[in-house]
Amino acid sequence: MQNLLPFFVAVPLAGGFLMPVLGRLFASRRAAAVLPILFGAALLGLAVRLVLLPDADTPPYWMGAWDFPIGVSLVADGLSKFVLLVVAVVSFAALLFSMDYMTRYTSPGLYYGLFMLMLAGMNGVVLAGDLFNLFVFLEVAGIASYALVAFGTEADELEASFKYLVLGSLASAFVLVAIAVLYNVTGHLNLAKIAETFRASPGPSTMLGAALSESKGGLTVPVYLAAAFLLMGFALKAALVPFHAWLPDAHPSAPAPISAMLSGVLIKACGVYVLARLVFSVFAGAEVFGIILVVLGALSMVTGALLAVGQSDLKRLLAYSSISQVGYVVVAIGTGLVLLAWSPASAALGAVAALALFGGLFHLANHAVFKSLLFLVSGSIEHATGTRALERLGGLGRRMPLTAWCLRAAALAISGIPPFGGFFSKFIILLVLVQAAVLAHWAFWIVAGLALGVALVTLLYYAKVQRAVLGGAPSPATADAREVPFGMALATAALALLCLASALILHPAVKSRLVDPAVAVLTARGSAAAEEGATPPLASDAAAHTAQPDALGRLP
Amino acid sequence: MTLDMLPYLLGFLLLVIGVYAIIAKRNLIKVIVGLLVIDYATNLLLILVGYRSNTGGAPMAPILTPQLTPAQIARHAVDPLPQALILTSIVIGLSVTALVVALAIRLYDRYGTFDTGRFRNLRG
Amino acid sequence: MRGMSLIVKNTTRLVAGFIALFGAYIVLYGHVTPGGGFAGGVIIAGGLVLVVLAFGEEFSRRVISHEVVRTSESVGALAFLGVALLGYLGGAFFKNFLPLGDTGALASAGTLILSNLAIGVKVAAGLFGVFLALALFRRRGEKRLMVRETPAADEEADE
Amino acid sequence: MLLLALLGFMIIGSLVAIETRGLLSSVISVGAVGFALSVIFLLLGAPDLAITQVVVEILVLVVLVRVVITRRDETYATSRSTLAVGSVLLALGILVAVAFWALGSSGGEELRMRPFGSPLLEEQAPASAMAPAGAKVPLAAETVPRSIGGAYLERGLPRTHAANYVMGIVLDYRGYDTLGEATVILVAILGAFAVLRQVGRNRHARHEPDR
Repeated sequence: MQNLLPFFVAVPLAGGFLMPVLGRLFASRRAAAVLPILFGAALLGLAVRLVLLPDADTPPYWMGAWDFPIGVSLVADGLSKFVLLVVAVVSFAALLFSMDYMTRYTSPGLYYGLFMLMLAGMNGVVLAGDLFNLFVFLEVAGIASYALVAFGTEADELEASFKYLVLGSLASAFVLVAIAVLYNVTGHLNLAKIAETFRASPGPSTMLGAALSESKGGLTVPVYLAAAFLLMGFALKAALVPFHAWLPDAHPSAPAPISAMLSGVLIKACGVYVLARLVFSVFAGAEVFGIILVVLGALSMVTGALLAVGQSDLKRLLAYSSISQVGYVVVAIGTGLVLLAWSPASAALGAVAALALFGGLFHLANHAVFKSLLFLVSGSIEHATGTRALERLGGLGRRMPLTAWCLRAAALAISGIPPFGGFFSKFIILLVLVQAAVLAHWAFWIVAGLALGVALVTLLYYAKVQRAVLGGAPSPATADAREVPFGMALATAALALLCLASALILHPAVKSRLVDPAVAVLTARGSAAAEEGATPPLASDAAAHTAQPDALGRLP
Repeated sequence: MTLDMLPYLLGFLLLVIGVYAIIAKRNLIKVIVGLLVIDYATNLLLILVGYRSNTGGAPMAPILTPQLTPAQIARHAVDPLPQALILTSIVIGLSVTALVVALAIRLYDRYGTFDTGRFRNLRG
Repeated sequence: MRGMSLIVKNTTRLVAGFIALFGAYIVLYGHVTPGGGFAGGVIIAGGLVLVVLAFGEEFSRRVISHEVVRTSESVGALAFLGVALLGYLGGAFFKNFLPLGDTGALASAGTLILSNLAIGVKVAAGLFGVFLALALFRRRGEKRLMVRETPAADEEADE
Repeated sequence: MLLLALLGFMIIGSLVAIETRGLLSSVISVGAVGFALSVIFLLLGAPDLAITQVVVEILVLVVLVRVVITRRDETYATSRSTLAVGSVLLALGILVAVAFWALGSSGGEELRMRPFGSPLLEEQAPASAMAPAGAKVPLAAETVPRSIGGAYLERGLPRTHAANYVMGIVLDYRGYDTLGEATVILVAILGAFAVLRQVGRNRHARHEPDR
């Protein structure tokens, strides 16, 4: 069995290297999309194949055949497989959509080249088993996205891109500082090895260190310093609220398929995913990080939703809504971490924690699908009418029936209306918060209340969007709107179906293949770190124990 | 606090100065200067972290020359790994600088100034 | 952009060759002495920049076109990926599949020299290309004059 | 001592670069800071980096000076509101204060910040602590350095035959990182080309964008 992992980086990289050269050979702009779409399909196939393989068949891949711990490795455990699949699905849809949509812009070769390189960067981040390697691919994805945001070269697009670039570089610098500190303290860059060093450490001897690390795990003050820099860096990348300033400018400025990629997967693969990986697997699941994540997530949830209500630009509204929805994911993951850290006190908490992580990851996947769909639909609308100002739209329900149905599906899913996947993930998160409040700490009541309130506000502003865009009489802008070309229609329709089908994740056969391994990776790490062997394994841990040796790149 | 931590702390100070420039300055060129300073600060921290003093001699670079034996290198040379990381980091910094300068001159082209305060502000 | 004075041109004529030669040396001996593909590539790019500054834009257009720059950039990247892929045939990506040879000799350390060469070409071409794009960027005279362009002109407008 | 003087020069130079009135003097000051950094590299046993830093700095300076002298701008003095700047700086100041304190309080912990000049590289650990179960026994039999930097120094030469250890790491052990680095250059160049296109949008599409 050949190891599939390197191809996740090599395939898009080859595409990215080739496209700028080959791009100008194609006769028309639509033809330039053929090669990238083929590469995207290949990646999708690879991702499906990887998810279907059992963990034992996907050992870490050591670049250059150097061994642990001096080489650089690619690692795929349940969590990274899950994220890889989400990335592959969304990017394939975005590429399909680009074929017709990007005829509005010049230089398709540059566009597809940058797109493929951004994809390579994201896959590289998701698979990285080495901290510095993670940083390098973070930069690849980041720089490609800065350039793509400014791809239209209009003045405000350039300005948004500049802001995004400056804050993104600041985030990268924080990550690099953390790498310097961690290397000095542990002597390693391999994530698994760093985690191992933390777990083996006898713990701090200074006063503050002891106070900070009540929850064991042997972290000391310099480690917390590094963790603070890492948290700031990746919170900037994930646009959690005090660090969100760039997102509402950058995401709407990009071409629609790129907005879909940025909001749909980039902030998750380069932000939320890495945060989860770091706090659970590397920093030994200390509860203080869980509390920080819950607070940041709740802030994002509320601020994003409140700011979204007042927006009149469709894409800008969607961008604020992204902040809010990612807040849900982060709240769920943080809650899972806190409960896991407390779970030795009560076994029930362990089960709730696993459910919280499941809800968080489920919502992550759902949000990737419906938010990228919403951005693509906004692109369709802009393509057909030339505007995305809500007050200038209207009456599109009859003019563009397919696009209208896609918009309805996505809006209902993100507002949490029952048959759609979005309902279940939000419901699970709410349920978990209530359970946490009952079982663990009253403060979760506040978070639960906020989550419920935000869900209602979300329902409200998406109802507003649907009425403004679809209802009413056609405006001057929409009077001669026609349905979009085939490629765009196909991409949006496929994602709309996925919105509906994502509820299938709850089906045991799918859940056990797709999400359970991902949850197991997180719970296994957290609980092992919180209390080594002292508690009986959680119900969901059975799978985790088989997966554990491979997780994060330790050799069997 | 001991004196042997002082270089690290000066490195952190440089980082804060760069962050200050990014936040406080509205002129694009000054912001780019801030980014450069941040790059210097991170590279500086990395090289400081890998330094090993060589008792009774100048610091030894991890490069084998005819005067040295591999064993001497292993015992006295400075850490080569942070140097490898910095090499990559310098390149990344240069790439980011190239892109940011491209954005800045394009913005100047549009507005005739480097001052973000005079730009037509983004909504919100 | 016009060229500079005769003195500058003559000095550049003398120096540019040496700069390029020094850059090539740094690239080739990267695995033995300080330097390497990246530093050498930047030096070569610096030499080219000097030529452009001294002789002006038209000269550089004649000697090295943007096509050459962009193609050699991509070729350098593909060559580096190719070295990695050849390693894959030998067992793993980035596997050092060539004989390691005697430490300190030019032909030593296996694939390192090939990787250095690929990176040198790539960096020299890439940075020179960026310099050309940045330094010779022309302001739009009239913003709205560009509105009615033919598609063919759009296609190639990216320089 | 020389190092501290250079660090002080870097800090003062950066402050001058940020606060000085003219853009050209700002760019030149930051260039001076970069050259000081390359001297520090040389001083700390990193000639590769010194060379690279110098050539990169020259290139950056040439580009920045060209950008600045060909464009008139009198707005260098403007700053943002004091309150926002102050609060962010306060937060960062607290972080650095904690850093000062945290780095200084080195007890007998294993996970402490190693003092400048004696990194983890100098400490040894049992060979079993470094190698995974069932792996080949390293060359140095019983103990190995506790950091991978030390492992590269001990084992790098026999395994790569590169006299320059740094290049051995960059191109061999961590060749994959270097592929990423090469990709970053390509991305930035494509990005710069994309941003500098004279015409970004295709104006004869069905509708004018309304902005």
